[in-house]
Amino acid sequence: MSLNIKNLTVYYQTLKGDVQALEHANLSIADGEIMGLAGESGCGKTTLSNSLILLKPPMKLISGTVELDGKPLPITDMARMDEYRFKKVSIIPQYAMNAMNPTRKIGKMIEELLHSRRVDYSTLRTELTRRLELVKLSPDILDMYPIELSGGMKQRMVMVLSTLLNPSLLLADEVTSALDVSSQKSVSEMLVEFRKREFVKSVVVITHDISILYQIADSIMIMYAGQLAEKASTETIIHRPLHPYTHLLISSLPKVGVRYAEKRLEGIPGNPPLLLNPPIGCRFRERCPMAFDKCVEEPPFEEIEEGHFVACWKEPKSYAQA
Amino acid sequence: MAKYFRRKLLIYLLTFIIAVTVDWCIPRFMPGNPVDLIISRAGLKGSAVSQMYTFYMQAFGLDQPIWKQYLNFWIAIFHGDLGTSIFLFPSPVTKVILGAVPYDLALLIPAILTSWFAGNNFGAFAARSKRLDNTLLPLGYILTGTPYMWLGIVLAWAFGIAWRIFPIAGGYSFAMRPALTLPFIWSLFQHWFLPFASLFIVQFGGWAIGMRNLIIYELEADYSHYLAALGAPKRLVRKYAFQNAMLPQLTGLALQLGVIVAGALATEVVFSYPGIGYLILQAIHNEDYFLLQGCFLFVVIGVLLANFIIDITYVIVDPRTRAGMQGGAS
Amino acid sequence: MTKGKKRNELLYFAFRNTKLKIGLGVVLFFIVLTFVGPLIAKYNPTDSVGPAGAPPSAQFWFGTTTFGEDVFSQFVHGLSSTFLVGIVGGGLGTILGMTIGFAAGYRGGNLDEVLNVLTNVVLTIPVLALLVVISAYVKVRGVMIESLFIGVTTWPWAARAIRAQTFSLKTRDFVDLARLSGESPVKIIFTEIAPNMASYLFMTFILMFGSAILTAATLDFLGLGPTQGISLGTMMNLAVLWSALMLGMWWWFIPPGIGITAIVGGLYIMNVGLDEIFNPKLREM
Amino acid sequence: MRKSTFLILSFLIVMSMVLAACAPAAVATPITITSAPQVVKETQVVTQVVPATPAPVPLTYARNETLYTSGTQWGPPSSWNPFNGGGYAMGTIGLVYETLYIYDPLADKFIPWLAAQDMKWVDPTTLEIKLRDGITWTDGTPLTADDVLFTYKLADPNGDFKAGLNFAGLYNFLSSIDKVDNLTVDFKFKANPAYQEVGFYLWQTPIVQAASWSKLDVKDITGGANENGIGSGPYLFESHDQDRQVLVRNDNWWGIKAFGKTPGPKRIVDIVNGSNNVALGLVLQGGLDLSNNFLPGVATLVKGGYGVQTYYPEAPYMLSANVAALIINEQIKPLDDVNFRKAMAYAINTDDIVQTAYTGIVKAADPTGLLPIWDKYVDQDMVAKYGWSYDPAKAKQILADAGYKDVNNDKFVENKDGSPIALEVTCPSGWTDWMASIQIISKNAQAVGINMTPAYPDYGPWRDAQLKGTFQLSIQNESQMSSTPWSYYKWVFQNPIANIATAQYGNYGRYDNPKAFDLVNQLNQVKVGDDAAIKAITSQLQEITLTEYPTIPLWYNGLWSQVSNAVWTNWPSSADSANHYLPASWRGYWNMTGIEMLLDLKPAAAQ
Repeated sequence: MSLNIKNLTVYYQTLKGDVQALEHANLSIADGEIMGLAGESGCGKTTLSNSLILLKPPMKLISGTVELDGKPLPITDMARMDEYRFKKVSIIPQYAMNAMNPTRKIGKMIEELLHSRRVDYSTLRTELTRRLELVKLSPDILDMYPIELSGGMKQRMVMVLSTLLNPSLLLADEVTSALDVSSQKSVSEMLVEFRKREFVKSVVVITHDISILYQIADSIMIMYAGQLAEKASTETIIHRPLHPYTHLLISSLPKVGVRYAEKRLEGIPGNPPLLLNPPIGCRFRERCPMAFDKCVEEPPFEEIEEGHFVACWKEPKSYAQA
Repeated sequence: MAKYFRRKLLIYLLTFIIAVTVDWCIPRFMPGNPVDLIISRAGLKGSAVSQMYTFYMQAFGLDQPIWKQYLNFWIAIFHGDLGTSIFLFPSPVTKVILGAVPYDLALLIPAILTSWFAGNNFGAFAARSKRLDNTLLPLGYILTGTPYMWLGIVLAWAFGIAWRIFPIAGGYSFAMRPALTLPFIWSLFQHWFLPFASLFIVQFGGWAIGMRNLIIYELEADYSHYLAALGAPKRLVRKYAFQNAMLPQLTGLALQLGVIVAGALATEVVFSYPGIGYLILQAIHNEDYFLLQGCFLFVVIGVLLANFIIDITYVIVDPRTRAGMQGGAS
Repeated sequence: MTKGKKRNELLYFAFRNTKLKIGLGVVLFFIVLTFVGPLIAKYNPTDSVGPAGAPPSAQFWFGTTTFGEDVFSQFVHGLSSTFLVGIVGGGLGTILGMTIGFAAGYRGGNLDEVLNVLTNVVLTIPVLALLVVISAYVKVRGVMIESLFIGVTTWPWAARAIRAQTFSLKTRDFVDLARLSGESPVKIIFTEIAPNMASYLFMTFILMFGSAILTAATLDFLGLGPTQGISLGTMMNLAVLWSALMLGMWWWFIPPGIGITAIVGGLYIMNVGLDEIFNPKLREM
Repeated sequence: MRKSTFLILSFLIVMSMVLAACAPAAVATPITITSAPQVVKETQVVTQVVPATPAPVPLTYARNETLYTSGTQWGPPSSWNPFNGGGYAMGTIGLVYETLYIYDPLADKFIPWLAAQDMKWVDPTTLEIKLRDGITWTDGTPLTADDVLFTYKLADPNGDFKAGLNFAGLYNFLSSIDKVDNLTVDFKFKANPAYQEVGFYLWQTPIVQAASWSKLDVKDITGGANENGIGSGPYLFESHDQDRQVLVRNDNWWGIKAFGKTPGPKRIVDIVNGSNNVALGLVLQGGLDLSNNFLPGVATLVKGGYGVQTYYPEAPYMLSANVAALIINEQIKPLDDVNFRKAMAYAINTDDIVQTAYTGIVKAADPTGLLPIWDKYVDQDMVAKYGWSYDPAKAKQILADAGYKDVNNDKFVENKDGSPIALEVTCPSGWTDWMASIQIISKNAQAVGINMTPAYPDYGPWRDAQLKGTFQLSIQNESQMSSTPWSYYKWVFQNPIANIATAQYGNYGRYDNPKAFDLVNQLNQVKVGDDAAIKAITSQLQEITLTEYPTIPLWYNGLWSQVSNAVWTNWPSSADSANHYLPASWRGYWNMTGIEMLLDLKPAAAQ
């Protein structure tokens, strides 16, 4: 197992109280697995990804442990965690367009970054060039400023940079959302290529665009309001979802492969609960057509069949057939 | 980049033209005739009055049609001729000003640069933690709110009168002749220090606050988060944030120049420092519109030049302007 | 989140922001003093009512001037012209800056080009030098005239800032919507754009307010302030002309300077507090 | 990065310091050259006595050889032309250029200076001036009758130069100036010359060197800077900068032999005034020996152990230099009414002005307006009969009797025709003592029912209103101490009144009284020293001023002077044992005994 998350609960501390952004997450990702992480805005996707790499105030770890490659990841210890960042865990942030220092030449920035991580830039230089060519970037851009690059180029540059030290885990947060359709495709294909070439071991692709996941992800995990709802192989999630929310989410897609714009689920009345003071039990309860008494208790995220995890009290099969 | 400079030059040119025009109006639309004032100051009597009146009207070209006077003014400016001072009759205005300018430069350049650098570094330092931010920065706010001349007088009183550490008037010791000797330079320094300090202190506060605010924004910028996520040490993140925050501070410097010059003028008055500020005040009190005109023009040219230098510096340090993407924004 | 909730949240943070509390506290204190001061000050500020140059005492709280005038009375009366300059000068500067900033930012194109050049030109001319020249023309100056001068020479800074904000706001959906529904540009600016940068405009005003006070103080100090009436700046000017500090009459010279420093410093601190309230990113600091 | 920034910064700072260092040095270079001939000449003289190497100009002046003065220059020294009356550098007349006589106002005495003897009228229209023998210009050439002749002819409206200088008025009654011999000049006048005015010019006109000045163009004579001028006096221009001017003693000065006295200070450094506040600071620091600034806290300084001395050890501390009067525009209602002016005179509490606005360092003026030096001309009977003093009740009575009543119950009286009165009394903005004074005046006036408010325009408009006659009420003090009360009455009754040209002083209110004008002319024709005649005429003039109130004299502005005994002693003072000179470095005052003060200055014993 590459990544093993146990009972991870992370809150945001605000002056009004804790925002319960991630509750009791249990999750494993296998070596070489590309896992898609999907859900509405504010469902905790980014919180999950951030807690794995940059857990800092106002985020606060309430409980849980994370293991990477069999060793515990000191996610709360900013200083010790630095050793793992970039080298073991890396991220392609949501804001990749602005992720590079605007006033530094890209190559210079990489050099300074590597130097600060005590990595020798000169030995990596050839590999960097090779990878740039792989993503169809000329090595000349190392002498350019970020502003001279197009959006897609910046995205690919950040991809190369983030994976330069061959991390075990790559968190790719909305890597495609800012791009046009053709760039989206090539960027997502590159992710697969990176895994193939073992630049990265496993990848978490965070998106609200399930169609992308359908193309590249081995498995998909659906989150709702800070709770894990369902995880299964891509095929299973798309065709045989078990959780009512997954079901509604998938069925609301106009058509697989067509871009899914960020919007609230229209088919389900109501809004996701405010996480400042969320309802106890299943957080989807109030909007769930199948909800019943038991849902006031929090459903466990259980493996129903091999590789298929669901957090729902309802008899899975009956729902699937319903 | 060419577009950027074209725009800049256009603005400078326009500013200069407008400033010169305003300047030209100064003696011409003031109540009273400047030539009357010269004659009255020279203490002339009787028939000599009308004689001299005609003479000076011609000398200043005030007997010509307005449009021609305006044209002549432009020609004169390019010959460095700003007329004759009334209050310091018969000194040419240019000569009077050139005598004062070195003192202004000696005061302004170090005060602007040191306060800018020190203030920025201090602001960046204070932005490090909430505790520093809450303990050190209020000082900055108090300093920026302090009127220059008030601080100057307090300093003059404390260091000049009460403790007698520094002299309070003049450009160098009244017992000295200028020479490139150590005691003389020391004397220059002693006389320069308090005016410099009062300018420095007030500006220091302003830059510190500006930097503090900017650096907090920069530390929250995406690139800072990305660097942190990649495990870059705080030092590197801060360095980048600081360097990037310097850019708006550079623009800020250009914007502040006028205010700083104003502060310097007031400070010079307080310390009887023989710069242009003192001349301007005397020119006003003595109705010396030609001198006022000259001082104003000099200040405008100085500020324009400084702005231009800042613009060039900006292009050098900020790749975005060089990349030609920011053309009109500044 | 609805607007009401947002407002509550702002208030919530406002009540917890020490900087805002301190800054506002200081400024309010002086505002109250401006109104209450003349009631508790026992003397006419320009009347000779006591011994010359008396130190602070129970009778003369801030002592007296060389002419036996009550410094406290002068101080509280001076405050009102100081605030007047701030409100009128800073207000006028903000309004001019808004007008030009909105017009340039919203209309764009040639109008923007022209206004931008104008802004930069006025920005480059040293304001104080200009003010000094203008002031020298006017025979008898009052606080209003002074404020007016300050207002019409200090707007460019605000105009630039507001233009940039308008630029970024005008491409937003809600502005597009308003435009599509055929509303007039003026209406769009005042109903759609301005409210969305209200906090920004307010902070701009506060900064202009503070700088107007400082500018006025400098002018007053140089003897180019109001030829009638009293302000904190003219108090300083008189105290210097009569060598108050040199002769040990610190009570005459120190209070007006502290007053200005406290008001302007208070305004600036308040502004940083407001910034933190309106800008969630900064709240964490 | 940080390091290089620091380096650049330090470089820039050092550069700008050097820049500042170079600039004054550059200014000073020509000055070094100008004083060079002097140094050479000095050695020529000195070598005869002691074989010594030429003394280079020291870089630092020894404190015990240097006199620091202040109070004259308000801007960088710019003119060394003695004919630039309002703007020549400190000491140009008196220390560098000299006059035929100097005048001692305290003793009312003309002291022969370049002239060898007292004024000698060989007949009623011929004045003969004999020069001292052995006077040389600083270039070594002798000062002769030719120079005197040349100087006075400069102003001749029919002469070669027609330079309209101060003393051009002389030609109203001068018929010719003749050289009798190398040291004697005869001034020949038409009938009934104005003796008073002639006397006035004799101690005010600087004698310049014919050889060098005759080469000048007329515009350079009146308006040239004359930077390296050749004088005859006890001091030479040495150097100047933005904030100072340095004079060095002329060790070949004729007076050293003639008077047996050498001026004490080797150098005089005159410091340009920044402000009175800075001047006071310098006094407190011990950096000024003679401050002719108006320093408000004089009592504190004199009594507070600062080692500061004034002419009088007690109030009013200062000698009186000029009279500050309320000038009145007689062309407008109700100021054209003598009774209204009279009421104002009684309404004003001059003592309050003296005590409050001046903290007692000035004296209230005599109702005649004649300065204390002219006390002997004051007709005490006249003053007893017509003189006024602060009496608000009487002021009200006068107004009521004259028909000024409060018609509309606004507590202020209206004009006789019922129209409201709103008067404005002005002084320049920033002239704080006067500002305080006119506040008091307005309050006094309001207290008796005259609606008067103070206003403080800038100097220019304020002055303009006087020249154009558009002001209402104002304070003026132009009429200075001089050798003749004629100068005061000339100021009060300036005639013609229709057009007061820029360069003419006085009667801004356009007070029209042919009798007074005639008396002023008669006064001018009285012989210098004929006190009885002066008294007879001024008595009539006093009657006019005391009954007609063309101006209302209020107080005497002081001859501000603060001296320090730390380095130099034997300053003039009112003490019986001391010298009674005018302790002033102002323009026009060195030749009123200021120079004698310098001759008697002694280094402090401790030095």
